[in-house]
Amino acid sequence: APQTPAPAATGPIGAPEKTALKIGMRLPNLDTNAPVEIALDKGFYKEEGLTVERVEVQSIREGLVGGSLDFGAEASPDVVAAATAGTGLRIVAGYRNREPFVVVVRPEIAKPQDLAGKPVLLGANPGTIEYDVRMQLLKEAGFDLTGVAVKPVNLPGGSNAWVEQFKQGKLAMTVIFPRHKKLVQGRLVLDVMKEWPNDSLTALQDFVDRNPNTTARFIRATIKGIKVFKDPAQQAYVQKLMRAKGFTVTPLEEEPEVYANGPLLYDDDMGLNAKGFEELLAVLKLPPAPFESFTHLGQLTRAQDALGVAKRP
Amino acid sequence: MRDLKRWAVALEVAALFALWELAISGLKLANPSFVPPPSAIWTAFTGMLADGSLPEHAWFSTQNAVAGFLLAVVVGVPCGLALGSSRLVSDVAGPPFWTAYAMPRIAFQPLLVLWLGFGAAPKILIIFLMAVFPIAINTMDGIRGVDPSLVRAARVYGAGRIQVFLKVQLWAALPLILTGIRMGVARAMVGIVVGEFIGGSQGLGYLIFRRSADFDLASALALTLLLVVIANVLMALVSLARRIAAPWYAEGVS
Amino acid sequence: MATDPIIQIRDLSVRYHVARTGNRLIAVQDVDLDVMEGEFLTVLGPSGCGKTTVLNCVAGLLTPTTGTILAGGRPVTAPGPDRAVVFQDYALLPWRTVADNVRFGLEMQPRLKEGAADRIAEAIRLVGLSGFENSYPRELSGGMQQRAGLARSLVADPRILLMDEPLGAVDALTREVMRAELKRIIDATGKTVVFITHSIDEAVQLGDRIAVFSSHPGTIKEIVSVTPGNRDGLRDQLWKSLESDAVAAARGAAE
Amino acid sequence: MATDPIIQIRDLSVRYHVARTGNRLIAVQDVDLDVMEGEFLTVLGPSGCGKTTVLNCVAGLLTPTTGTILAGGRPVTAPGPDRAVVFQDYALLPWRTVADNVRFGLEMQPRLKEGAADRIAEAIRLVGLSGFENSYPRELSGGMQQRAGLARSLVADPRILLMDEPLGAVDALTREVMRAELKRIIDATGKTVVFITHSIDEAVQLGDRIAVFSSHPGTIKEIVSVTPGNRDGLRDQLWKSLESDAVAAARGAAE
Amino acid sequence: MTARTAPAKPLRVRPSGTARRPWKYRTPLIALADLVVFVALWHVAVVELELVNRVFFPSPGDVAGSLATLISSGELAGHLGTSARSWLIGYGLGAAAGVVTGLATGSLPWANRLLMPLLWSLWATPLIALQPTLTAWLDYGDGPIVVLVFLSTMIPVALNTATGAAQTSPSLIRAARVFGAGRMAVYLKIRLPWAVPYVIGGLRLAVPTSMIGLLVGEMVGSPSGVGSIIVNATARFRTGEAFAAIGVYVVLSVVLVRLLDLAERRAGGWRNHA
Ligand SMILES: Nc1ncnc2c1ncn2[C@@H]1O[C@H](COP(=O)(O)OP(=O)(O)OP(=O)(O)O)[C@@H](O)[C@H]1O
Ligand SMILES: Nc1ncnc2c1ncn2[C@@H]1O[C@H](COP(=O)(O)OP(=O)(O)OP(=O)(O)O)[C@@H](O)[C@H]1O
Ligand SMILES: O=C([O-])O
Ligand SMILES: [Mg+2]
Ligand SMILES: [Mg+2]
Repeated sequence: APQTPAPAATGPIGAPEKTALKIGMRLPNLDTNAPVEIALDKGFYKEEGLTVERVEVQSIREGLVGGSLDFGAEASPDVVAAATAGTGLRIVAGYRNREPFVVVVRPEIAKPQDLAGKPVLLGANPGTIEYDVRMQLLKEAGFDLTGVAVKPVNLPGGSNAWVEQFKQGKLAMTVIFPRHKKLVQGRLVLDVMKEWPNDSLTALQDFVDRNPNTTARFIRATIKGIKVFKDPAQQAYVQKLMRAKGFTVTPLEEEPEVYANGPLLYDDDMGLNAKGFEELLAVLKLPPAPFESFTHLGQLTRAQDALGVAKRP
Repeated sequence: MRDLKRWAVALEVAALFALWELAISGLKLANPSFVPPPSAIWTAFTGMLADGSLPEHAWFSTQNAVAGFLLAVVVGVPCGLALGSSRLVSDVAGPPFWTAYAMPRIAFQPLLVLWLGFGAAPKILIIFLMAVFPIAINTMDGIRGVDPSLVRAARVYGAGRIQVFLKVQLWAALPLILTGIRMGVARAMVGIVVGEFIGGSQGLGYLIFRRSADFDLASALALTLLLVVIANVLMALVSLARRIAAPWYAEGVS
Repeated sequence: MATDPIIQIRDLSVRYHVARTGNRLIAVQDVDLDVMEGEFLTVLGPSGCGKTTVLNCVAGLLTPTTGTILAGGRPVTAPGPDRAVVFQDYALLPWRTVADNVRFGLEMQPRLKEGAADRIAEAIRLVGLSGFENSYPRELSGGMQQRAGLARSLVADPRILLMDEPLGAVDALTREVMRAELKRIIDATGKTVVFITHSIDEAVQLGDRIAVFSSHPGTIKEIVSVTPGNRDGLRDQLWKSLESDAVAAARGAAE
Repeated sequence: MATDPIIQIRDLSVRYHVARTGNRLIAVQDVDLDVMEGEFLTVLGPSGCGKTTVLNCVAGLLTPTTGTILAGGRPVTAPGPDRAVVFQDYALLPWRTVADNVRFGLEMQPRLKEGAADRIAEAIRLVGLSGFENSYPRELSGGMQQRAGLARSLVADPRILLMDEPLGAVDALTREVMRAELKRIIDATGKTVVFITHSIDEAVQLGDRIAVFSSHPGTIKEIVSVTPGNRDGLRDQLWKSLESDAVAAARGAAE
Repeated sequence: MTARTAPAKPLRVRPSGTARRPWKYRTPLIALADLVVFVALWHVAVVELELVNRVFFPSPGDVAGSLATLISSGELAGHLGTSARSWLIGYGLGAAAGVVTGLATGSLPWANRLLMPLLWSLWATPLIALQPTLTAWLDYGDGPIVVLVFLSTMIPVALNTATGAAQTSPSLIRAARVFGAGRMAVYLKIRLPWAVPYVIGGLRLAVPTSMIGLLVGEMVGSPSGVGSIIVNATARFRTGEAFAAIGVYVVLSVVLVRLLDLAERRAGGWRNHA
């Protein structure tokens, strides 16, 4: 159906349309959830006249299309795939804007061949694009697993669980978050940060068109949350808040340089990098899609304008 | 001696936990973060009680479980009655019924999210789906197992089809229906967890996944055990109901 | 008793369709039988000769393949309040007390609503179960259960009592006792009775007339009248008439 | 028969613990009984008087509360190949054919491995079931099933046959036939038999001696010998002896 | 679960004067008609009426096409092989353990008191919640999956077998003892054969539950197996493929249940008159 641009899609942000909102998050860890939790705790959403609930859920796209979620922090390539498939989903703002690829092996693993028959966790199933990307990056980093018969493992739970298993010697190789680098006694065989959009704030195009002010307000409040998260001075506050919300904070993560790995993934304009998408899609061997076909960024611009944050190109 | 028998289960559970504790805390047979000892499970449990999270989540799950279970009884018993008493219904509705029973519910979770979202509705639906089949199947077996001699007697004394059904078949099937309901209670507990697996931010199942994801196995096991305890209490209540509602029926366990 | 027979069976044949084998089985063939009002007719025959089949047709539980049955002059198409049945396995509802089981005999008949309690008490008294009104069937001995079954069949005051080996499941001593009781109770009510048995003694002791069945196909071989004088001779006569059938049934040649 | 008794029961008492009520029940009290080699002893008594309890003690299935039992001069502590039992409900394994059921009677006795096939064929022939070796119990009439049970008990050639109402579950006509057969078969083997029955006729017709039990507590009231001359008088005498107990059992006063 | 006590099916008979010849193929034909109606309704709902979003809910044609692709590419065969191995091991071991546990539980009073509550508790335990713990305990790969299949088979089989063993005719046990059977012989020659129809009933109950156990394991943490097809396909909106994989499980389940039905009819034949 042709989109009729809503009248309030430009200019100063007016009264919110829908005020009770749900945002879906996939990973129950501090780094992913902190901006939203901060915005909730500091009342940034309330200031916008919004009541926000955070929901943990695997099927964010279905939730958005079915109308039980309004926003979701969804894996960017998945949103592109969903947009291309004709679901009406669009990226409305960046969320975690870059992707670290950190892979660690047990000290006794000297060369790729040592992994033959050993459990290896690359955060995805073999045969999936994500798995192949990591294999490709490992190869580029000089640790080529092609032709090595590893035992691929895919474990539920987040990286905290993986690290625990790695530390217990149950995994010979695993992907980890940068913040875990100090936690594990292992050898880093891959440690790069890619300017590939990791999670993006996603919504239905239709929803944004009908709720432009709500969307702009939601993004504005979230940007404020990210700003707090990225402020090193707020570390103690953030960790106390997240602990109270039931998230795990390990003692090592209390070290500022370990903690800093999390906020590092965010940009405080929630902007998007079209080039990063292009590269990501190419690496994932997904059909190329024009940036405009899966984004809907009018409300992001209004929020940025209203806050006066610097807009990256 | 008789008292000893009465407490046998309690003693068994106590002995089991004592051995477990000894093996982990005492003999260090396994890493406690992988196999948490009962003391750690207890600590995790009391911790969750103290911070008030547990009662709130338990309340959410319990409400859904009751709703889904009652729905399963209201739907399952009539379905079983129909399947058991009519050849036609059993021929026509039987195949889809058994196929539905074989459906892997977990594979349809994305669709449930699409249609019902993350609130209570999909959870109630899954609890319903877990509980309804044992109830319906046992009811069906109960109806089919009615002594034909009783049906003949009822007909002789003037009972029509409906009266035979109301005065004989239903009563004769009652013990098995209650057995099915007991099984349904157990499966409803499983349904809580399966349902909350699809997402949300409330409930005991949600808590289990949260704690597992953080590799807090002590808490995850504490919550699982809590569910099992609740299930046993509810099953005991159904058994009690059976003893009251069907005192003529002697359970055939040696 | 110069009136019309209360039960008239004409040309009765019943064939069963055995689902497991797909075969047809002729259970009963060309049975003709009249039973007079107030008569006590015993039916004697070897196992499997079709006695129950005939009784079920009279009760209205089974539709004959061919032939007609009249009860009280009207064709039998279904069970009716004029005919009650006492079953060998008692067929008491296990979830009902004795009194409630007896009540079952009249609760499907609205015309008997009034005075039901009295009728029930009376039937229970008649069979000698007073004091056991609130017992469940499983708490009673076989003989007592059959008394309860009898009370249930009597409570609605049917004209005809159909009894299918009512004493077949109780032990021999109890049977002796029950036989005498049965006779007393039924004489007191004056009902017409069709009484199936395997026991020659029982047939002779209870019956006014005896219908002797034979197998393959199930049909009536002879009908004899019992008089005070011929009882003893009758026993031998009946045994001769049944012996080969009985031996065949016991030896399995007939199965 | 001037030898020692093959079965000696002395001061036998059995008490049951009734789990449901928590009470103890005296089933059998102070029973003394001798059975001679080759004798056919029938045990007669009302339902619940403890006949089965005594038989189970002799079989070694039940341990007496007090008293002793000798079989062949040796104390009974467990079942043994010298004593076989025939059950009222036949107790055939429904998943085995007749021949395999009969084989069951000796497969637990390695010493009888040799010539087993012949023994089985002979036992089946003896009871008149030749031709039915491959039938399943459900395909047989009650009388035939009891023959199979008898063959199973005979196949290992025990000295003592314990029969607990073996004809209690078959119909009256078949019972007549089977009684005669039983007598013939057992006479042919010359075995010692303890035979429980509720039927006065059966007790008199089969027994060399009759042990009459009475209830509350179960104990032996009298032991009478059967001679060709006293058969008829015995029937009346036994009925008088049992009548009050039997009436009580049938009326439920005793339950 | 005094469950599904293989109900005694009485000989089905009726006086032949009152009804037509029974029609042998009636039941399978009705089932086939069911299937046709179902597929037709599904097609109309998705394709003609567009009641559901086809991105999330494929049409029967989409599913058939995806299934053909999965088969011709050999992908299905590979994953099915992995799944079949896990399932066979788990189901086989679960059945064996279930029979042994059930026999003990159904015949020894002390085992009954101790094991019955345990079995019921396991029946009420959400296996999906145990999955992470199992992974931690058992290493990776097929281990946790096999255990999930094992548990979801063992519990219904044990509960059913226990019911059967407990209801073994005491008269048969007495007879066996009279003819010299010891403890072990009573188990092997009496209780086990007696419980066979119940065991089969349990095995039948366990088919869907074990399939679900397999799927839970594969979907939550496995790189291969039919469950992983479902996860990966769902993630990429290849819903036709996901449905095809689900369909494979359902069809296998239904076929296995039917086979056990037939086995039950044969093994339980003696019950008809027993
Ligand atoms: N429902 C049925 N389907 C098929 N055959 C039947 C059915 N009922 C009875 N029969 C057969 O019909 C014949 C007569 O059966 P019926 O029960 O009338 O005999 P009966 O004289 O009452 O025997 P019994 O003395 O053993 O009670 C038998 O061969 C029996 O196997
Ligand atoms: N296992 C048992 N537990 C408790 N009481 C029992 C048990 N077995 C028998 N009794 C009781 O012991 C008494 C004697 O029983 P027994 O079976 O020996 O009598 P019987 O003479 O064989 O009766 P019947 O003629 O009915 O077979 C009865 O009152 C019976 O209820
Ligand atoms: O966890 C389940 O049993 O599905
Ligand atoms: Mg009959
Ligand atoms: Mg007895």
